[in-house]
Parts: sequence; C-alpha cells; structure tokens
Amino acid sequence: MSIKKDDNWEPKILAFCCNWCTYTGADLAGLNRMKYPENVRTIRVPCSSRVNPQFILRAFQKGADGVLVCGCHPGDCHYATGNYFTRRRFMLMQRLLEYNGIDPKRFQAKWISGSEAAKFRDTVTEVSAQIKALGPNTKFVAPHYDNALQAKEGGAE
Amino acid sequence: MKQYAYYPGCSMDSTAVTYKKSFEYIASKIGLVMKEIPDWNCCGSTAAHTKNEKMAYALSARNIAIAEEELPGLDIVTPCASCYSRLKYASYVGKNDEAKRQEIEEVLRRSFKAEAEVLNFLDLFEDPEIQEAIKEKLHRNLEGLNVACYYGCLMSRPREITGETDPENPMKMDEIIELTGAKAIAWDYKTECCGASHQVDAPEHARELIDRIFRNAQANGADVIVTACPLCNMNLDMREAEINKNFGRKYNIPVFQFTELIAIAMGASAADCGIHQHFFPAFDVINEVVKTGAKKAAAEAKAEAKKDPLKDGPIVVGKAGR
Amino acid sequence: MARIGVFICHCGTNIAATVDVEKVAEAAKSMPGVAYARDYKYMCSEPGQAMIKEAIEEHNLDRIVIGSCSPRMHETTFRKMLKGTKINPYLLEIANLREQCAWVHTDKAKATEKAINLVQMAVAKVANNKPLTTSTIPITKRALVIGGGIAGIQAALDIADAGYDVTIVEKEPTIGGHMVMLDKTFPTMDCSACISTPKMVDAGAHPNITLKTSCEVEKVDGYIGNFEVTIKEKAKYVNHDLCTGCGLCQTKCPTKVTSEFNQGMSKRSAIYIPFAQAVPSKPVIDPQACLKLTKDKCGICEKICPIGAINYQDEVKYTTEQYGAIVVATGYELVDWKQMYPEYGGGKYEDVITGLQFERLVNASGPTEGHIVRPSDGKEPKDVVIVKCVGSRDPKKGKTYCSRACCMYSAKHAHQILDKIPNSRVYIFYMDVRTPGKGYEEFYDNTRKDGAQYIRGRVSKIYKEGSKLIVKGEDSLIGRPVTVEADMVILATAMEAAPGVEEVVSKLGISMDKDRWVQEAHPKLRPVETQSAGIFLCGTCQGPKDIPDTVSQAGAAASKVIGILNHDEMETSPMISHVDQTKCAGCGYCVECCPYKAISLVEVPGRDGNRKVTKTVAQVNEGLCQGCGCCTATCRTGCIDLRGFTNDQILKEVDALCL
Amino acid sequence: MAGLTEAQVQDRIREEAKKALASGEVSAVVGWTSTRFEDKTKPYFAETEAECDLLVWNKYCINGTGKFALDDRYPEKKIAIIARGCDSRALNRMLRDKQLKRENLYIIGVVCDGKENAVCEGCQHKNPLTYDVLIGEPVEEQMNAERFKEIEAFEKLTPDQRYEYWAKQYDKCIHCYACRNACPACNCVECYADQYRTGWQGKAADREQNQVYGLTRAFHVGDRCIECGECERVCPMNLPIMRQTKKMLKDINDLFGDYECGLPDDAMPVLGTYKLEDPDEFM
Repeated sequence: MSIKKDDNWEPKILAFCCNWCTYTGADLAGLNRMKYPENVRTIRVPCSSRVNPQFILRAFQKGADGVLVCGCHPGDCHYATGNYFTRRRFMLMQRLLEYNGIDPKRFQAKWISGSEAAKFRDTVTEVSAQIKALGPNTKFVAPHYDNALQAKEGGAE
Repeated sequence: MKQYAYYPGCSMDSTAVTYKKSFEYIASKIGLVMKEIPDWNCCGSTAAHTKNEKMAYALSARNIAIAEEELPGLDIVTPCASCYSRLKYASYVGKNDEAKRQEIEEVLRRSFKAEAEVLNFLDLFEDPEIQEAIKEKLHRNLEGLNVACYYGCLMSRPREITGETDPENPMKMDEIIELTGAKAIAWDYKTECCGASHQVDAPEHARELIDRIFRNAQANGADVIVTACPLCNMNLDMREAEINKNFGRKYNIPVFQFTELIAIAMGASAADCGIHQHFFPAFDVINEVVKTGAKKAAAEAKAEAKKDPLKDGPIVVGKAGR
Repeated sequence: MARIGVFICHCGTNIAATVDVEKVAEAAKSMPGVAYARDYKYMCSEPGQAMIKEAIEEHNLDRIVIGSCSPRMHETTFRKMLKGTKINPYLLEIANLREQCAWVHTDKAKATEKAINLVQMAVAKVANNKPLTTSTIPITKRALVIGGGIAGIQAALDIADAGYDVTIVEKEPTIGGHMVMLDKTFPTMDCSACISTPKMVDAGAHPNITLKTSCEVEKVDGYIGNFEVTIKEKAKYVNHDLCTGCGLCQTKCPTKVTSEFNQGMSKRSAIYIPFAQAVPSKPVIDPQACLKLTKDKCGICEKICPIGAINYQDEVKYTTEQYGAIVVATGYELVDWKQMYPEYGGGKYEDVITGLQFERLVNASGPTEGHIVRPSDGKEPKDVVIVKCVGSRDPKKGKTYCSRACCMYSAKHAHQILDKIPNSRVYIFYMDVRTPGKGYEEFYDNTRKDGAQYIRGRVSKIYKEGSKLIVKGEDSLIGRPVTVEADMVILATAMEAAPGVEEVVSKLGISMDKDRWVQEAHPKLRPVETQSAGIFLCGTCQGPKDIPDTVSQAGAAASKVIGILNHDEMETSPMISHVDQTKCAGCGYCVECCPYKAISLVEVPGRDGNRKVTKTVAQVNEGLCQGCGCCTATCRTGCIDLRGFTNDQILKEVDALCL
Repeated sequence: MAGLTEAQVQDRIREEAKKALASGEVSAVVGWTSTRFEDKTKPYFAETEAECDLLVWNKYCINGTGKFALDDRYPEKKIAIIARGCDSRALNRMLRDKQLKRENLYIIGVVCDGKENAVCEGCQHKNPLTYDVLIGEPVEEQMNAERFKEIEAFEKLTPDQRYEYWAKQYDKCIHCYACRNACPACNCVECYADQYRTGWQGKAADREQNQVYGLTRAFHVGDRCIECGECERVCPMNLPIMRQTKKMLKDINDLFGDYECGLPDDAMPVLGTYKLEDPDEFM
C-alpha cells in the first residue's frame, strides 16, 4: 500500500509473467532498451496456468494497487493447453472482483508472446497510467480497524 | 390426385407455348388439378437480384404469401427454372433467416410464413402417383428414340438451395423421360450453360456455347434434346439452324420440352403439343418414331392373337376364383 | 534462520549505470535472513564465481540470491557453480536487475528502489526454497517404429546401426510404403526401386531390426524409457518361419482380385506377394478373396506347398513388448479425388488416372512393364494432360494446404512421357510451379525445354467425346478459355494423412492438427518431436513432403531416439509437481487438466481413524511431468505443488513485493 | 403433493427405511425427526426399526441430508439417505467429485413440493435425480426465470456501494466454517483454510481475512455449486453467501453456455476443462 496520494505517488503493480512467452518478451524489451514506468514488479512462473487466483487476492490484500497476469497466446502455450485454463479462470475472477467492488482496471490479463516486446512495454505503460489515475487501492487492503487511514481516504474510488 | 398451387411465370403463354400445351394435355388426361395463384406477379428473374436483393426476395415472396393465403397447404409448382430458382431462394431465406423474413414482411405489408414447398416440373413429375397415372394412359412407345436430357443451370444449382444431390450429373429428367420408352443417353453437357440472355447481347460468344452442346449431344448419339425450361428450350431450338449455317454443322437434333414427349407417348396429336410451333423442324423425328411404334404394336398384337391358348398347358379351372 | 548470501552484479556498466548497486547491496544486508551481501563487477565471470564460493565458505551461507541479468541467461551457470559447493543448486534465486530494471528505466532513484524490491522478493522466495535433486528413470534400450515406408525404414536403420534393437510395425504385408511403388525419383531421375529396395533388404537382414508386417499397434502404456506396447498381428495363414518364398502357391491360386499395390490396374492372386521385391518376400492369404477361407472350397495352395507352410486356422496374435522410444512414420494417402471432383468424370473415364497410377504404368515392374498405355484400350497416348493441385490449395472442395511434391513429380511425369513416347505432347495445367529444393528449378527448366506445355489455369471439366478426353480449362495468362483434346489425363492429387492414423495417435496420447497430420511439438524448433516425451515422428505423417525431406527427418528422429537410448537412465527435471497424498481427496480434477497425462489416480494404503483403508489419491509420473503447474491451481486443497515454484514461495514473493 | 398426502409419504418413508434396515446392507437411514418446536425438524439417523418410526415428513424438513453421507468416507455398510431433489443433487455432486461411491449409497427418493425455506421458491428439481426407490409421482418441473434476478439487481449498484455492502457482511463473519461443513461441494479432506503452515489464510476473523475466505470459497465452489442454499441457511451471522457463488454461476452461464450442477450426467466442472472456442478477452 503506498503511503499517501499526491502527484509523485507511485502505484505498486504486480505482474505474473509466464517464463516461455511474456518473461522472454520482457527480456527482449530490455534488450532493445525500451523504456516503461518503474512501478511494475514481475514474478516469473513456468506457465500462466500456474497462477492461482488466490495469489491475486493475496496481492490486493497485501497492498498491491494493480495485478497483471500475462501468458502466451492461446495455441502457442509451451505446455499446449495451459493458457486455455488461465483464460477461463481469470475471466471469472475478473468478474467476481468487479462484483465485489474492485475496479476491473486494477486486475487485467494479457497474452504477450516472446517476440512482442513492444506490446509488453505498451501494456505496462498503459496499466500503470490507468492505476495511477485510479489512485491507491483501499479495497480489500489494510486491517479495517485503522480507521484513521480509512476516514481520510474515504473510499477514493 | 394431389392438388398444387401453380405459378405459370411469364414465358408459358409466350415463348414456351409448346410447354404449356403439352403440360395441359397431360394434366387433363391424368386429372391433375393446378390452381393458378391469383394476381401473381413477375418473379424478377436475374434482373431483380442483380439490382436489389431485398426487392428480388420480396417479388417472389409475394407470390408465395398469396399462395399461402389463398391456396393454404398446397405446394407451389412452377415450370420455368428461373422462377423456380427465385421462389426457392425466397422460401429458403424465409425458412432460415428470421431477420430477412421480417424484413420481407415489412416490404410486402402482409404475412409471409414461407412454409409452402416450392417444386419445379421435374419434382412434380417425380411424384410416383403422377407417374402411375401417366403409365396407365400411355398409348405409344417411343422405343428406339435416344434422348439427351438438358437441365441447364438453375434446375440443379446451387446445391444448398435446390437440394440436388449431384449437381454435376442430375438424373431426374432422365428417369421421367424413360417412362415413354425412350432411352436417356449419358452425355456430358447436361448442366453446361446455354448462354441464357447473352444470346441476345453477346451473340458472337454465346453461339459457341450452343454449338458445343449440340456437338456433345450428337457425339453421344442423341436423336433429340429434351429440356424443362422455356429459356434453355428457346435458345437451343431457335438457334440450331443458324449454327448449322454459320458453323457449317449438320445437326439434326430437334429440341422438345420433356412434357411434349410424354404427351406424344400418351397419344397426343402434333397440334395438341404445338409441334408445328418449333423453330427447328421436329415433325419427321416424331412421325418416324410414332410410325415404328405403331408398326411394332401391330406386329405384337398379331403375335398375341396367333398364340394358341391351349399350347401353353392346361388352363386350371375351378380353383377358388382369385 | 536461513543464512542467505546476496551478490549484486554491476554487469560492467549495464546495471551500474542506472542502478546504484552499492545501495542495493547495502539495503540487502538488512533484509530478513541475509547474512552477507556485496556487489561485484562481473558475477558470472570466473573470479566472480570464485568470490561467491569463498563467501559461502567464509560466512557459512546456505542460500544464494544473485542480482544480475535475466535468470533465463545465467541461472544454469550459477547452478553449475553451486554444484561444486555444499549448497544444493536449487537453493538459488536470481533477481532480474538488468533486462527488467536497469535497461528499461532512466530515473536512477526509482530504478534503484525497484532493484531493492526485486532483491527483496528473491530473498523472500529463496528463504522458502527446498533442496531438490534430479531423479532418474530407467531406459529400455529398444525402439519402436510405427510405419514401414522409407521414413520408418531409414529411422530404423539409423537406430539399429547405433546398436539398438528396433521393431518396425507395418500394417501392409510388406515394408516399402509408397516410395517403392514409384518409378523414377526427382531431381536425379534415379530409379526409386533401385534406391529403396536395398534399404528394405538391409532392414530385413539387419540383426538389430525385427520386421512385424501385417501388424498394428493395439495398445500403448507407460512413458519415455518405459513404453509397454501391445502389437496385434493379423492372421497371415502362412507360417513365415517355414516358408522359403518359392512362389509356387501364387502361380497356382485360381482367384484373381485387383492389386492394391498396382493401384487397381492389375490383378493379384488370393495368396500373394504384393510385388516382386517385397520384404519379407513371403506371401500372405487375403481372407476376403481366398475361396478356402470364404466358401471352404479349393485349398490348392495347401496341397502344393512343398513345406506345408499354409495354415488356414491361423488367428490374430497379440504380443506385448517394452520400448524406450517410439517413432511415428505412418506416411500419407492420396485423397479420393472421385468424391471431390465429379466434374473430372468422377472415375467414369478409365484414362483419367492419378499420379501414383501413372507411376505404376511407367514402372518396368508395373502391370504394363513400363509401356505407357491407356488403361481403357491399351493404346499409346499421344496427347497427355497433367492437372495439378487436384484437391490441394482448394479450401472449398478439398484441402487448404499445398502437397509440396506434386509440382516436381508432375514435371517428372511430363519428362518421362516426352522421353518415352516419340512426338507426344504434354500439357500441364498449373496455378504455380513450386521448385523448393536443390536441382529442382533446373529439373523444371529441362522439362520445359523437352517441350512440356505449361498452361497457367485450372481445369473446369473433363469429359469423353469419341475416344478423346476433352479437357476444358483456361489460360489465365492470355485470359481465354482453353480446350485440349487428350488421350490420357494424369491428376496430381493431394496428399492426406494415412487412413487409421487417428487410432495410432489416440493410443499414443499425442495429438493431430485439423488436417489429421500428426502435431509436432514446434513447427520450427522441434519438428520431429511430439508433445509427449519419448515419442517422435518423421516423414509425411507430419505433413506433405518429398523423399529428401522425409529421409532427413527420419535421420533427425533417429538421432533423438539414439540420444535417449544412449543413457541407461534419464535425468528428469526436479522442477515438477508433487502430491501430498495425506491431504489429497482423490477428486481427480488435476488428472484431467494435465496436458501430459502425467497424473493418475492410484490406490494407496491409508488410515481412517484406527482403521486401515485403501485411499484413492493422485500421483505424478516424474518422467512425464514437464512442470507447468496447471494442476496446482486446479487443486482446491492445494495439496499438489510444483517444486521450485511452490505455493509457499510465490505467496512469500507476493508479500515481499508489497511491504 | 401429487397423489400422496404428507402423512402417506411419511408412512412410505418409514416403511422403506425399515425395509432398508431389514436388508442388513444399510447401517443407518438419514432423514428428519420432530423436535420440541412443531415448526422445526432436525436431521436424524435411524439405525433400528423402532427408530424408523421417528422419521417425519412435513414442510419443516429443511436440513440437507446429502452431506451426512460424507461422515464415513470408508463405510463397511451402505448408508440410506432420504433424498429430496436438492439432496439427490448434493449426492450427485459428491459422486462426481469421487468422494462417495454409488454402491455405498441407498437413496430413497422423495418427490418434494417445497419446504419452509427461502430457496425452495425457484426450485427447478422437485423430483430427485438419482434414487434406488422413489416415493411419490414425479411432478412437472418449471424453469426458474428469476434464477439470477437477485444477482442482476445487485450488479446495478455502484462499485463503492457493492464494496461497502460486502465489507459490512464480512465484518460479521466469525470464521465458524458452518457454511463449509454444510456445503456438498466443499468435500476436501483438509480445507485450504485449515493449512496454517502454508499461510494461505490468516486466522484472524477480521474483514481482511474474511474477504479472502469468502472470495476463495466462492471461487472454489463456484463452478460446482448446486444452489441448495444450505450455506446461507446454516450461517449464524446470516451472510448472503449464495449471492457470491451465484454470481460465478451466472457468469459461467453467460460465458460458457447453460450450466447446472448436481445432475446425474454432470459434465466436467467449468474450471477443470476448456473449449478451444471459449470467448477470449485478453488479446
């Protein structure tokens, strides 16, 4: 959870990247010296189907302002069918989170292949801009008894 | 005998007079009742659907709508391939595309349920009941006459609309014509284009199309060509002489509507079928066939009479009369 | 408490330029569990690695975090380095400070803050790493090749030459496949039988190769190194051990049925050898044609067989054998053009033949001893039309793909006709001419110089007029319809997957694409492998191709197999799933989601209170699991976990990110 | 009640229960019995023929009987269950999850026309779907057009209103796990929430942990929920738990086609499989 909301507040965004496609794409973005905002931290997973929706809940609970799950395009999965499961899980997860009041922009999923370095940069830039506009995430986070913080923020959404 | 809603189309009273006469002769002989759709309108043929699809559908759909209202429960029959194609399209769209059906209803400002079946004359004459009725009324046997059945394009295509199983080699007309005793030969130009309206606007190209049809028919031993569509008939019949002259050919293959041959087989006279109204002389082929038929029939009758009933063994008498 | 060593690399200036490496090393010192932290110019260099090893000893470290370039670059390097130390190579995490931090940011302060965060996550994760050791599975040093065409023969020969046992399973009575039916082969025009029959004889005689003809794969169990394959041997009614192949029975057999080998253009007896150079050159009885087997009449062959090798009571036999690796080489079949193209006569005209039928006509051992004649009246054709892409590149009526070999064999046919029949004329209707190989374009040029007339356009209709075949098409270069009066028409029909390949593929648990071609693991990088470890493929079963490509793929598949069989055991990656069978409820949903079918439900003894019971729980096959982790997210209890990326590790990594 | 009155059904139940026990194959018959309050019944295990006479059948028999079959995962004898439509779906659920074996169950199906329970109005399965013997004439089923009306209404609120609503609800949760114990889809040997060492779920009963528990359970059960409403009925703090799981079911129906659980030939749960032509929003 970032400290306070002002202009140079930086959102904390967590990105689960599949090792064979998106992580490779991110490395390629580095190789080509592409530039994107600093507020994204990637966690490498063997396949996007490794990402358990409970990790997303944990991320929001611990104060992440945005979560991104990236993997290979359906059909290109290194493990053949992994991303078909990812697709179903996170379409349902996104709707459930939205239903519980979390702005859908805070949780996104994207297919980014090993060669789409530019798409990785654009996705990261776009998501961090969207989250910056939304401000810090106050839902699902921080024990509710910290009323002082709660009152001041007053549900910034 | 089943009744049908009848959509004559514009050519029956004009270029397809032989088709009309021979069909009416057959219908009267076998008691086939055709109820003409009241206030039917032009089906739009190729002109309409090249101009505006919605109008094309509406034109044919109106005929179907009237038939459904005035003659409920009757299948719609039409002789001409083009009318058949347009009506079949309208009914196919009405059955399968709900949005278009509603659109057509708005244009017609009347209900269009698109439930009635659309048949062409080949479907009609394929009906076993009608075939039985014709067989009973057959007088002459056209044995020895080699007939090339020419289907043209719209009778069998497109396959999804017409439901034809083998659009390259349709067999309906072949089976019907063999009722008359004539033999339907296998040839390769059954469904090749006759040039249709291009015989008028681009004759120098279109005549070739007719020449190749006659050449293949002749190469396969056809005495006559038989069609089931006014336009095919007219194109082939009207231009055979000209092709003989311009292309230096010696074709002597008269062109009939298949109903003409059936009518003749049922004993119709030349006037009943309007044989004299053909462009290419069709008399001698018919006379020759009719004569040989008659001669053969006479010989058979004599042989029948000569046969001594006793020679073939005792006649069993007294068994419970069956 | 863990004693973690953190080593931050400058990578020259790559990282140091935009990340304050000293500050990161300093910050690392205060992270939980970190006992030692420092930075250095080139961690992956020899001195760098030596420096780490020293630090491990000096500070008694038990886990390592390296802040450097992408783990995809040097993870293996640092793991090898740890092999030399007391630390298990898997107690190591790498923070990607170069590709995903230094190179992609400009603001040094923020980049440094992110670098610290990434190291924090790596430290949190490594604290939860467990020591992993690779396990091994035994390898049966035998290979199975399914399909006895040139692909299967070549693969089997290469594997056998490497000293391993190979079994070829072929469903026809002889090996040789389609290649042995051909007359000449492009581009060198050497005789197909002359180069394939020697290989067939080698395969038949090779000590390491066992031929199982008239056989099919019935059942396949097990996994890489330990396949258990049941092979069904159809009844041959001839005891091949006794039979010497003298051929007496063939000459006396009264029944005559169409010969499949000669593409229906000649007859064969009920007890038959498909063709002279068949391997094994011992006959089998065709149960549908044999009078004895159908109407219990005749029985001549039994009477005249000098050795009494005929046995009418022969039955189907099943044998089960162990194999370490399997090569699929099921080949292709030509499409049934008669269904697809009624406008070419639909089979009515005898003189409209396929390329394979022409190969039999022009073949010296064919039904006409190599004289090119019209099947209808046996006369020598003067004008021949060849129609290409019949069924290929035709999404509406046939297949969408190009069958690759027809352009070349059509040019070959044209060359052969012009060569063998004086003042003959050959017209070839084509859309494009594709000559994608060495010497192919020159071959095509020679054919045109021989006088073959290439007409660019498709054929719309073929029909018979008198004794001539009228071929109607168009020449799109001059934009006019064209008619050719031909004596014979050869159709270059499309290739499709061999009939029955669906059963083989489903029994092996591999997959097919929409055109029924066997699905390769990766079209560019792993063309001869399939998704299942230990199962390889080669030849036209993977897609249309010509003989040179088929033979090179066969060699490639053989080398992959040899690569496996060279080892007594195979090391399996330790980063695979593992089931905590005490918590597993046996719901089986993980079994369904595994792309490699590596998980199965097994009965294990367990306790329920004080009673002994058998529980059904999931179990991971270490040989098959590739470590994707899909099962871990499908399991609600979370009792199946992926080593190296356990739930615990990832949760701690998430927590570290958000402190 | 088509044909039979409540009393006649009750007699038939007792008769079937006695017959089952008499056969010696069944260890107990799970049904309902009366309590001190005439408008309440409680689940009851009849193990002797005499006890069978205590089995009752009236409009207050609302407890689910299906989940009791899971008490003994390795029974020596069969267990007989008096199963209404929802109970038979609960049994089908556990059978599909391979937690029960069909041969260990003797199902006495009873056609039900709704009990004093909120969830009964929209009931689409009054007839039991799987049974060994059936009491009563099967009635004609009606589709419940308003199956997701409540969800659709809730979706119309603004994100803040929705969050505040759920935050208040989850403040009440006391982590008693009654919902988990009553739910036939919650049939794991050891629930993730009890695995404190892996740290999926904290122990504190504060809003933060409750939200994670609520959503995780919704996600675990979402594609296997048989909509029997037991979780809501047993929750001591009256949390609207069904309102979460039904949201999942609504989305599944929208995204992947008609979907209902607890049917005899249950398809693979949605999250356990895939279709190539699934909609894709992540391009």
